[in-house]
Amino acid sequence: MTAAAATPIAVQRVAVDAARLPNHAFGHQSVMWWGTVGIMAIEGTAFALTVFMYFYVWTRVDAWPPDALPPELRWGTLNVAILLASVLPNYYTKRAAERYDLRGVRIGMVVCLLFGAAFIAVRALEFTTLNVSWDTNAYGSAVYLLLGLHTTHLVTDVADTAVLGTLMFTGPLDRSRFVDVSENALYWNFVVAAWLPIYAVLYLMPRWL
Amino acid sequence: MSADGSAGTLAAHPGRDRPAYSARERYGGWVDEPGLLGALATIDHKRVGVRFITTAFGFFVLGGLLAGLMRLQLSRPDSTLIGPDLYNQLFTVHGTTMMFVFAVPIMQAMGVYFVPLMVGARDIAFPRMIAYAYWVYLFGGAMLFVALALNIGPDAGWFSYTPLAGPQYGVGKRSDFWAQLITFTEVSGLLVAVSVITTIFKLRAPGMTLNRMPLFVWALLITSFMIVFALPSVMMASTALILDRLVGTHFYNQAEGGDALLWQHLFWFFGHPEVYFIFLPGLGFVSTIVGTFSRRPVFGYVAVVLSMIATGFLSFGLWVHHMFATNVPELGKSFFTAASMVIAIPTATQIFCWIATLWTGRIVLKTPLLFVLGFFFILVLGGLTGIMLAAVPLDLQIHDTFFVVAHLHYVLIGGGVFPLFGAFYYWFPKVTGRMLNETLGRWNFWLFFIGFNVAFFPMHILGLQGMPRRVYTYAAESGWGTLNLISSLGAVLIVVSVLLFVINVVRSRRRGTAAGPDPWGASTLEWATSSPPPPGNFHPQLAVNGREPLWEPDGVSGRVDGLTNDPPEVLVTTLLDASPHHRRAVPAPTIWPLLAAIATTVMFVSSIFTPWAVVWGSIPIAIALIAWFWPTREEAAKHRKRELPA
Amino acid sequence: MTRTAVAGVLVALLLPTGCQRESRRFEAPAGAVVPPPPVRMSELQPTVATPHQTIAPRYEVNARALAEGKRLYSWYNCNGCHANGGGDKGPALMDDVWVYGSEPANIYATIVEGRPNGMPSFGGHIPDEQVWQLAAYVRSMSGLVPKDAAPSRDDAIQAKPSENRTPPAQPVMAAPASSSERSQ
Amino acid sequence: MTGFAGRRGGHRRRTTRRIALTPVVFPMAAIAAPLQDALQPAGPQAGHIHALWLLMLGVCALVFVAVVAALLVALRHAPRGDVATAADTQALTRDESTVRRSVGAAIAVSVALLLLLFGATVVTDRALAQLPLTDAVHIRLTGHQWWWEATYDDPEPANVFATANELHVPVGRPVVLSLEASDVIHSFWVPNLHGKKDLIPGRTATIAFRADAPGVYRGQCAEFCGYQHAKMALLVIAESPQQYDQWLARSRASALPPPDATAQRGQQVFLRSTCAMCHAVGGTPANGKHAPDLTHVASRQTLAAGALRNEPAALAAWIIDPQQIKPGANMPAHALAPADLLALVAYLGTLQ
Repeated sequence: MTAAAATPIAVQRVAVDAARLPNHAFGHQSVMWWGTVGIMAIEGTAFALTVFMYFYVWTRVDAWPPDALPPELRWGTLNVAILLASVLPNYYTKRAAERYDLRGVRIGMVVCLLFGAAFIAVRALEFTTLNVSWDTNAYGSAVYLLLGLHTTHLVTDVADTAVLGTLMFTGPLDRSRFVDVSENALYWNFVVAAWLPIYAVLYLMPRWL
Repeated sequence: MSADGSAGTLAAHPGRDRPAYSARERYGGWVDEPGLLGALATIDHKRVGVRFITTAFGFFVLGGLLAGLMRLQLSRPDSTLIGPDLYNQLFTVHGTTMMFVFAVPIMQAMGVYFVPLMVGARDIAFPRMIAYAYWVYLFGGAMLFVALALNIGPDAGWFSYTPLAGPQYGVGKRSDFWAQLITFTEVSGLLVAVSVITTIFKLRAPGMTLNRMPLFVWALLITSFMIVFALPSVMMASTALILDRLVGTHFYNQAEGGDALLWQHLFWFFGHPEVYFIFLPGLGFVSTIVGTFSRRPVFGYVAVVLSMIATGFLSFGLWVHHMFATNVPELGKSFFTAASMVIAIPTATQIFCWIATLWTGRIVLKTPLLFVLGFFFILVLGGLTGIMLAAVPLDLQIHDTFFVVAHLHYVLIGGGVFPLFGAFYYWFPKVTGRMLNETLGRWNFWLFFIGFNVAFFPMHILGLQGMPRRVYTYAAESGWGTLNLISSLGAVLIVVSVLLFVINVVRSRRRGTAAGPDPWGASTLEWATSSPPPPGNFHPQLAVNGREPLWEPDGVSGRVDGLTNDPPEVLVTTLLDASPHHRRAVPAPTIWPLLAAIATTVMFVSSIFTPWAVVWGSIPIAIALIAWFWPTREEAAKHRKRELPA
Repeated sequence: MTRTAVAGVLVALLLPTGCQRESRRFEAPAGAVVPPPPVRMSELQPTVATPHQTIAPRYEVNARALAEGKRLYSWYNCNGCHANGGGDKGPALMDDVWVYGSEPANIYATIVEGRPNGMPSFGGHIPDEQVWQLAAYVRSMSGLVPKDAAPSRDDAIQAKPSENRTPPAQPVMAAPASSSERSQ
Repeated sequence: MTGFAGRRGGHRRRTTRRIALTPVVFPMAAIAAPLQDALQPAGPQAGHIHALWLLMLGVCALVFVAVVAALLVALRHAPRGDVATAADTQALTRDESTVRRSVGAAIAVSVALLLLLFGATVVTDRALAQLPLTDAVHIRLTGHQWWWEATYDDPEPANVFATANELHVPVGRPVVLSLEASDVIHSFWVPNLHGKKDLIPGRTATIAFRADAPGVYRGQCAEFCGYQHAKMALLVIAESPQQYDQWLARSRASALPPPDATAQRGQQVFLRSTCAMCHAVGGTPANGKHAPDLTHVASRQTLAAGALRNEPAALAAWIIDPQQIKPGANMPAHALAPADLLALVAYLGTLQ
């Protein structure tokens, strides 16, 4: 009654009884999903622009890569393998979350975390086999920017997984936390999806162009 | 009702001598703790929104004062009042402030306050993120002016072209501060955009289908999408710039495969849409005010919406018209000319629709409408000079002259600031519960309108007479003295007018006549709650059944029951037809967004001096974010209590 | 309220560095007002009294002075003999070896008086102000000036990491090396 | 350039304070102020653009008046209401076909006018591209902070020469400038002759124009380039082919030896002080490349890229402390003894 007074126009008819509705939802119905997708759109644009910068530099020089050998394939390619493999535990975790299967989520997140750690380790090696430095020339700068940008996302998402994973073990928990797990899995898919074109640009373009 | 109004006031302005429990009882978890801590921890989109707007307006005044100094210097030839070093900092900080720290943020801030109310939501999506965005923005803007005070004010222009802003010619740390300011405003702007989009898509009142959304909400939706896709461009550009300056990368070094034009492409790919971040919300204000003050729905709702969408898309296709004087291929030029001219059509369409609305309506000539009428006069003129600038040959003559200075102020002040002032007069009663003084309002308008035209119209002629932009002085025999003097006098009028506005706000906040929930007899949902709105906005939330809910006979179809205030819950609806889908508990107020913002600021500012700050600076940020995210036991318990049985 | 607080803190943080690093001194140095002696008409170079040390720091911490020094280094063709600091006909300037002293005043004297084995005397050819700027820049080449004031990379072919990325090299005194040793 | 009177006075005062220069009275020059005005075209390129401008101005003025008129009529026509007036919600359903038709018509007219303007733009673009370039004068123009270096190309290497801040061009002959920048981005703009073209480091741009009327046309850097962006002007002097050829001949020759004792001392001062570190004078050991070539400095109308009129007091003031006149400029202040300064000024005065 007092509450009703806060909306000056008095409304008797009840249009919606929200009490019957659930207090969270998965997928594009959830607000978290839109937040995650928004961030993905922003970062996807950033990746696209960095790739644009890379090719802009390409149009400015005659030889490609300019006074440098193409990056060595092994670590980067290994990372493609690791990332593609990581999609499976990631998918499993997402499904587990949507089943509210806490045990499954715990196992899944630990596995994902291991994959993330492996990827970061290999990424560190990648930086040592680029055959160019950021201050060699504009090509080197673009390579480092592109790889650095992706590494940043990698690290943030692994950290995010770690925190969320810990919460899954320690609590306090309620079901809406499983939505966070499923969004975290979605974001990891984005990191994977972003890596494939970036790998093509960094490792294959210097050999094809 | 008045009791609730005052309860709202209490929540919106803590420290008033009223017992807090009354509000707590009514609004439960929506209410902030009293006192300073509560004020710093608040995530109420209305309190944050008011702060956002006030701060941005403060920067508007500061930026305006810098402009005043510039007009003082230029008011007579061969003036030695201000030297080139200071003058370059003045116009750079003026431009940077107005574009990055005033215009775009204040439009987003209006969205933060009004979008949830206009879509009938009880809260904004991601309220903690909004609080964080505000603090980051505040610290970033403050940093710019602290830098100016310390003679580290950026001095390479708001567009910061390389190589002038680059490592070799941008001596000292000035351009680094510029680049980091961009990063600050980026973070803030992008987070607000995501939050506004989500609010509009998922938190609309039941029954508010997409084609029933108020036009202002459409404007903010489109603007937010443009921000999401345009801001990253300047983010990458400024990152590359600071890397060039700090660690010796070569993005803009033509001798090592980089290119000065790369900067221009990246900057204007963002820079041109940015004009429309400022302009589209302005159009939203105009649609809102025209509708209310001609007592009828705006003519051609669909046409107006489609025009705004078209503007949004086209605005990404004309950045090169800022670069006609560089060697761009001929074909490209005519394409960008065409695009730059075509974008006039959607705007023209809206203007015709508004004139039609006024023509067929019953006009209420109050101050908000006055500012909109001023908008018509100024914006149309600015738009037409815009078409002139779109023509490559003509642009080659007037590009980078005072003609452009005139044009951009006609477009941005006409298209952005006049509607904004109209919106201030229109929504002030909603925010404070009191009306702004009408007489002062009319003085405010006429002084601004006359002062503006006196200040900026002569600049068209100056440009054609050959006066380039960004000159700190000019010789007497150039013959530019008289028009410059006139222009400076006009600037004085503008200053007086803005001063009147400030006085009006200060007086009316305390002594203005009480407004009541709906002083203008308007149609949108924000007028369905008390002025100022209570914490949680709507008790109960309403379901709508039409485009003009408060005008149409059965515009409000009923109320929403079953949402608790403790934990505070919002109703999440579906994307297209806004049918109820689930409840969502919004997080409790917390100090962590502020602490995270402080950590962010420390990192950004330190990274100007050492690249390693990016590494060690991110540790406190991570800690703050974890603390922000980590749920408390009571929260989790409350949520569990509200779960449906599996 | 919060803004002023933050502003206060930042001011406190930056005040020491800000002004000195950023100031641009355009006005003529004090010397110009007092009419100096007529221009010498012979190449003989009287020893100049080394000016007292206190002037030097003013240039060391000032970004524009260092940038000007960098510009003059090539305009006055110092790189003709010293290359980009690696040394060629003249000794290297980016290493830690100092034959005639690493203090600004020493460098000042070297430029103005000239040195045996080919360093010409620029006294009278380069105004005092600019000699100090050059001296400050020469020190920045071996990382002896504050990083936040030292020049960044040029918009040119990359020859060596820029001065603001050069680690400080502790000066050591050394006897003049013969040009043959140097050119290795 | 009569406007310089006051400023010249200023220099005289400063110089008398600085050095015991006995005040000299200079004859007021009878030259008219040089033109710098897009609305007074002096060649085909500026002419085409001016024509486009007139069309645009006409059409846009028309549109502006129409819209504002429509608005005013609407305000007069519509009845007044107040906030209590019941809103006309029928408008949501009512068929407002008349209004829709008139709005549609207005949009159609706007589209038509835009097409007209676009057409005119394309035509003008064509016209600009079709300037005949037979026996064009080729000049390399390099932008520096904050002055213009002009090199007159010639198949005969001996005939190539450099000058600064002043272009001489023959009336009626096309001129092709190839534009480069040595430091930051500048923009070449002489409104009476043509629109802008940017000078961008690492790129070469060209611009072609023709002066059809003799006269002095002033141009100014139009892309912000730092401290002295405001004082980076150049003069384009369009003269009859005969005068132009004479000027060419004079400019190709190197400087004459100093005629008298003062000038000789002045030359010594020039060579032994800082001047020779950056400036060149043809026929002397001075061959600095970082500052304007002074071989024929005395024949130019202005000093310091149009900042000063070229006359002894101004020159003296400039030499002693350029930072008073162009703060931030790259020329350092010179502490010269009065006698040396007078001699130097006298010597430079002989470099016709």
